[in-house]
Amino acid sequence: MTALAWLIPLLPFLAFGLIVFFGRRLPGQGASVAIGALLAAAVFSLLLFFRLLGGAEPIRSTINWLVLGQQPLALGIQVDALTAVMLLVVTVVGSMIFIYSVGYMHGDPRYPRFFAYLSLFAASMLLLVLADNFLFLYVGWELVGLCSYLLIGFWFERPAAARASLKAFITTRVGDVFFFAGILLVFFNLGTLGFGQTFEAVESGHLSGGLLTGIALLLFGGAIGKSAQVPLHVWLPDAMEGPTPVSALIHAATMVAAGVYMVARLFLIFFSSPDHTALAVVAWIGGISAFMAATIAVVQDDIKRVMAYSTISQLGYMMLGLGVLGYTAGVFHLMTHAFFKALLFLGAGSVIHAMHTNDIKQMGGLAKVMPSTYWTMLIGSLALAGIFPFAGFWSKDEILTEAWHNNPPLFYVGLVTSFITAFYVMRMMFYTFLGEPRWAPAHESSGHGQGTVVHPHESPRVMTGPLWFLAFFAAFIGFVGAPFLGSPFGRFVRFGEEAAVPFDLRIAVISTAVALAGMGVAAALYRWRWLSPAAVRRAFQPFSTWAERKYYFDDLYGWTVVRGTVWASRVLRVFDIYVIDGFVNLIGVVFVGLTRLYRVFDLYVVDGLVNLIGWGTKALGGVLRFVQTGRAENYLLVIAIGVILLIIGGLVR
Amino acid sequence: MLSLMLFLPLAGGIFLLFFRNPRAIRGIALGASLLSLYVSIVVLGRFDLHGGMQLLESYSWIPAVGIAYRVGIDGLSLPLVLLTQLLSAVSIVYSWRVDMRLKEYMFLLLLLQTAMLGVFAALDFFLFYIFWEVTLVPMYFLIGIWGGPRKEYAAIKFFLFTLIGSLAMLVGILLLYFNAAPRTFDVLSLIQQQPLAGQLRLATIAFWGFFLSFAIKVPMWPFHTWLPDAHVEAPTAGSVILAGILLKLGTYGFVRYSLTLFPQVFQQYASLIAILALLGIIYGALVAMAQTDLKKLVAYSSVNHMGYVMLGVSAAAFAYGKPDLAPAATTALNGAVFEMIAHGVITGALFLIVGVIYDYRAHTRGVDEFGGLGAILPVYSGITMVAMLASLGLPALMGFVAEFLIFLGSFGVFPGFAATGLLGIIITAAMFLWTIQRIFLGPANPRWKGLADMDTRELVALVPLTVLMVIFGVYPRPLLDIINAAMTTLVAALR
Amino acid sequence: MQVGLNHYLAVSALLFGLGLYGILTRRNAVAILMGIELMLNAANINLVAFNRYVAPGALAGHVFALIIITLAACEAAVGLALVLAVYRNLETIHVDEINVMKW
Amino acid sequence: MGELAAFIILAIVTLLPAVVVVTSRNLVRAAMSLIPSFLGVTGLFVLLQAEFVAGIQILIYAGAIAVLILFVIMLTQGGTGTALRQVNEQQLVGGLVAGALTIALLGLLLRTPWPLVAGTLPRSNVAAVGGAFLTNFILAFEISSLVLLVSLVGALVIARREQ
Repeated sequence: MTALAWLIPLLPFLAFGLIVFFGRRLPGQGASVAIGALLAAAVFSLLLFFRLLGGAEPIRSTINWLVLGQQPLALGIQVDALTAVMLLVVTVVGSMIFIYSVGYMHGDPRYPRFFAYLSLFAASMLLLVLADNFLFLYVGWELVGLCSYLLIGFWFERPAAARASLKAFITTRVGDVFFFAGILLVFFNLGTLGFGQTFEAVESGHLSGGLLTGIALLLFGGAIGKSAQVPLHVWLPDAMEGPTPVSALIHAATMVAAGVYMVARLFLIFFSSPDHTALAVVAWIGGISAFMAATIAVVQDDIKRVMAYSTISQLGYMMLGLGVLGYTAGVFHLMTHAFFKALLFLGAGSVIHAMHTNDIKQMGGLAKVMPSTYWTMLIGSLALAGIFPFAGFWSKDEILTEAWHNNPPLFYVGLVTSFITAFYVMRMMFYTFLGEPRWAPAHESSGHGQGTVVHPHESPRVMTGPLWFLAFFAAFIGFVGAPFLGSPFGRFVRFGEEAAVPFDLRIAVISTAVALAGMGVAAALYRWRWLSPAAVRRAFQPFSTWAERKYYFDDLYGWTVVRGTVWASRVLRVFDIYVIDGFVNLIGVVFVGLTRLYRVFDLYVVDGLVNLIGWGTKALGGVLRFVQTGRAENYLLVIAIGVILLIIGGLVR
Repeated sequence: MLSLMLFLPLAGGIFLLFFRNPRAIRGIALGASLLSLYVSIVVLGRFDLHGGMQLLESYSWIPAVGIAYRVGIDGLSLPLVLLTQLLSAVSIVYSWRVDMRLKEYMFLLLLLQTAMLGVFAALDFFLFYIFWEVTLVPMYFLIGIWGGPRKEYAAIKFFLFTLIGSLAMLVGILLLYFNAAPRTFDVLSLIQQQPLAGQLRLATIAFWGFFLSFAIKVPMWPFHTWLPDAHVEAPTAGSVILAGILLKLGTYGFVRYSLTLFPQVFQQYASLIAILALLGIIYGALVAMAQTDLKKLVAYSSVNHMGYVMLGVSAAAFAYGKPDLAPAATTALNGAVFEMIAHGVITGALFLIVGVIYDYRAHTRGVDEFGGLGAILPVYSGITMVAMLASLGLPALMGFVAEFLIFLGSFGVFPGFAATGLLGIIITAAMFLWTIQRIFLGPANPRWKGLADMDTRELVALVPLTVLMVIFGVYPRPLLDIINAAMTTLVAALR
Repeated sequence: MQVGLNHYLAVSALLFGLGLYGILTRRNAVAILMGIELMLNAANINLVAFNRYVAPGALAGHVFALIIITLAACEAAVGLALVLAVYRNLETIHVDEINVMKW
Repeated sequence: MGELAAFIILAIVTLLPAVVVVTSRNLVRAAMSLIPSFLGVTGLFVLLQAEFVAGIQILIYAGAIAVLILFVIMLTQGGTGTALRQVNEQQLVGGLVAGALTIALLGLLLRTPWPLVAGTLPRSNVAAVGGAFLTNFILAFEISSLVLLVSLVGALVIARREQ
């Protein structure tokens, strides 16, 4: 069985290897290899899922990745309830998206490379989900970040895509640094990276108090980065530059959910921080992100940007769920969201594929032209809004009940957000599918057509197939957690022993009412035109401009971080050249000066001395010359004086 | 066995002097280098993991003064030796198309290879010092003759900088020599008897002497200005070896000599050195970001990476005397040595990559002059992507394992510095990705329309390095066990 | 008062001084020669006096005096020959005018 | 008592002409006064019982050398040029130096305690001197004869007028 678990991440990885080296020559230019690998992984995860459902023990297997000093660092994988669910989500949604992208990416010059990146992404996501220790989690975490970088920047000819991929990687990398710091702190205190040992240490109280909260918050920092929560959410909207299947797979269903999965996986750490401060932080950050992203989504015109902000908002919802001790609620919402958000993205993809534009203001009236896309997206929107039979209703409702019980103010935030969610999703639907077409069909002469010249058509079966598959799940996956069926999901995926909060009809009714109200207002504005959207915008004047300017986060980061680093690097470069190099060259110049000084010193002083002696002797000679008079008697005189001196000398001594 | 490995390249070098036609010269050069590589692999085979210092050879040279030709190898020097062999072979393959004065070029490369192997294998300070100085000469000529426009300035600057350092080291060596009881240069016995353990003042002087020489070589923060100049002007093969191995001489020196011979003094100044290392990390990354010349950018990234190594080493030094920190110190040292190898492989590859674009294709290294090469040179951009991602420490590649271990270790010893070091990761990531973006992404620059992708010569040089990066990234056990055995014994000996 | 050695020494010293004065101040070469002769006589007086008072046993002093006398003769002869030759060549025997040896 | 008087007279006879020799303006008078000085010295020798030496003194000094000097003075315009200044410019200094030297010698000679030995010279000191010459001082005797020969020839060569 464990071999099976190891195979799940390895299969897509092998597919990646194969495609990279033999891309073109593989069947279906690598696509079928990728899809085959992922489908196999899906089958294996189903097998594991049913084994676990049948009450089998969670699988664990480790290898000695490396030995430090005496003690080896054992790293491995584990499959328990949470992992099984995530495996299912990733593989099922993943394969649907793989199949969809065969049609979507048809004819792209770098077609095999796209599937190579997708397989690598699937492999690293599976590794992340299966990890039983911080290191594999972190490795999967970073590799997933890499794949999102590669896939966002897939059409790198477009400078916007290049910048977006860079922005995505750097922002997630900032989050990863906090995550890494958290891991280091754990290793520093416990000397081990495995989750098992960490949980034992937390239970035994060896790791507790402020330190535990610190670790929890640092780890949550990573989650903020990866799941695009408030401070580090700026990269997700720009990530829409990538191809739509990428946005669907990575930026809706799986990768961004990694942050939520990480919080769920390490829930014990968050849970046991003194009086749940960590969980409160998670909840509030989730709440704020949910509300703020929802407000921004309302004013977005690009269909994918709307979806992006909706994802941030829904992720905020999951964090909120987890934060208010709703472990099952959070995970359940994660699963349902994966399905209907992937569906909405793929639908948007097929719309873009047909209309060759993202701007919903240039669409309209597509319902008749693209019926299957319209109906599947309608199901998706209703699920997102949280209307009764659909998946969104059950998971969002559970979160709201948990919030109601544990953190009332957040309940109200949740409620308002669900109202806005319903509003913006319906607004998007009305703009895109209903109302009069704001484009001129191609065959008419485009004399008066005020829209773009385009001929929308329904996407090919290879794209609509997955849409219907996902629509089915978006509709009925909710029942898995339905209370009246004894919430099987709650029993399967739960934290600790106490059961999830019982189903509360009153909250269900309130939330549905709020959702319907939201849709009603949207219909009033866009379908029946009671109010003009411009008037509403003027009414909420200060907030709406904030929302349009995305709460100025981008400009803030642009000014402080980006410009700051570039400025710092330029200053340091100049500093390096002039100061340090200057200093070195200065020493060089000083030494050259010294050598010149020595030459002068040597020339004048030492040489001078020698010449002086020469000159001195000559001068002395000149003086003494006069003594040599040539006259004998002078010499006699000198001799006589000499004798006298000698005598005196002799007498004296 | 070891001496055979040491002097084989030199023998090859001398042998090829007698030939005239370039094909023969290239063949012999490659042959000598590969043969030496083969011998070192045999040495690897013979190497027993927990044997400490092995394959010792000792022939008395100047007995009067206690100098002997002592050579030996252990877990620390073996990986570095293998790295030297690999990079030298790769750079010889890469310089297959050098036509100007090929004979001297190949001779200098082989001489350099012998000198570097000597430094890593020498166990006698005198021999170590000779090899240390000999490494300078060929590199000086490589930069000076085959270099770029400002080659003389760069060559002289490089030479003088390192020379001054090595003079300071000589003072240290002599201090050790004169305080040793039986007056010997033998490193092992010096480590045994710790001659300067008593006098703290002398030990400090000796330590700073060694520090200056190694810090210049590493290069650590204030002494790094020679590196960008040397790299920009050096020929590709020269800068591959300069970055790949010559920088490691400094860090190897720190681990092999400073740490073992002056533990108390090193511990005293460990925090200062850590700060310098951090400066290296953050300063290197930031300045690299502002560079327009690709080679200078990679040079500053080396300053950044060597900053990590020094962070690990200073962490290990700081933990001297505190037994409970021993495991953290071992991890930090493991990380530091692994990073040395990783940096050698990665930056070696990066410089080859720069060479591929610069030497026979675009003849310009301005990062902003490129753009959209991704479409034009797919294979090239693939390999560069892997190398640059490995360099910024992406998991499942070699760089990450090293940085991970360094941070694991140094976080245990001084969390404050390690935390600031983490900041470096973001800046390094930003720097490299921005470079990738400026060169590979964006609209295809028409100017480079006709560029040919990599030819076999470049592929043969680069592919082994890339494969190594991935293998040791996914499963570092084989290399790490060798290093780990050596480091555990070293840290245990330190206590 | 007995005539002692000192008396003779005094006379010879005086004679020697006069001779020296003659040499140092006279311009004429012949006068200088005369001065030299006086000094030699002074020396002889000394020798003979010493012989008489200090070493009467042997006649060393006398022998010496005699040798000095002979040499004085030779010296006078050669000196005067020189003076004649100088006179013939330079038409003057005033010593201060003959400074051919000047530097 | 007579000996002292004789000594004094002889001393005066030696010194006064010497002063004339040294100071006289007239060269011939100087030359002529040279002879009495020599005779005074001969007297002293006689007082010192050195008859042979006295004899030789008269023979060579008074007889030969004085005459020779006169001849040379006569040959070289000596007689006529008496009007010229006979004294050179360093007269004063020369005098002082000569005086100083004399005083120094006197001081030196008179104050040193000579080892006086009482005794008489051999009777006829001519034979003794002759004997001494040919026994103890044979070398000096031969050399002085050689010197005589050389100076004889030299004087002739120098003084000879070339043809």
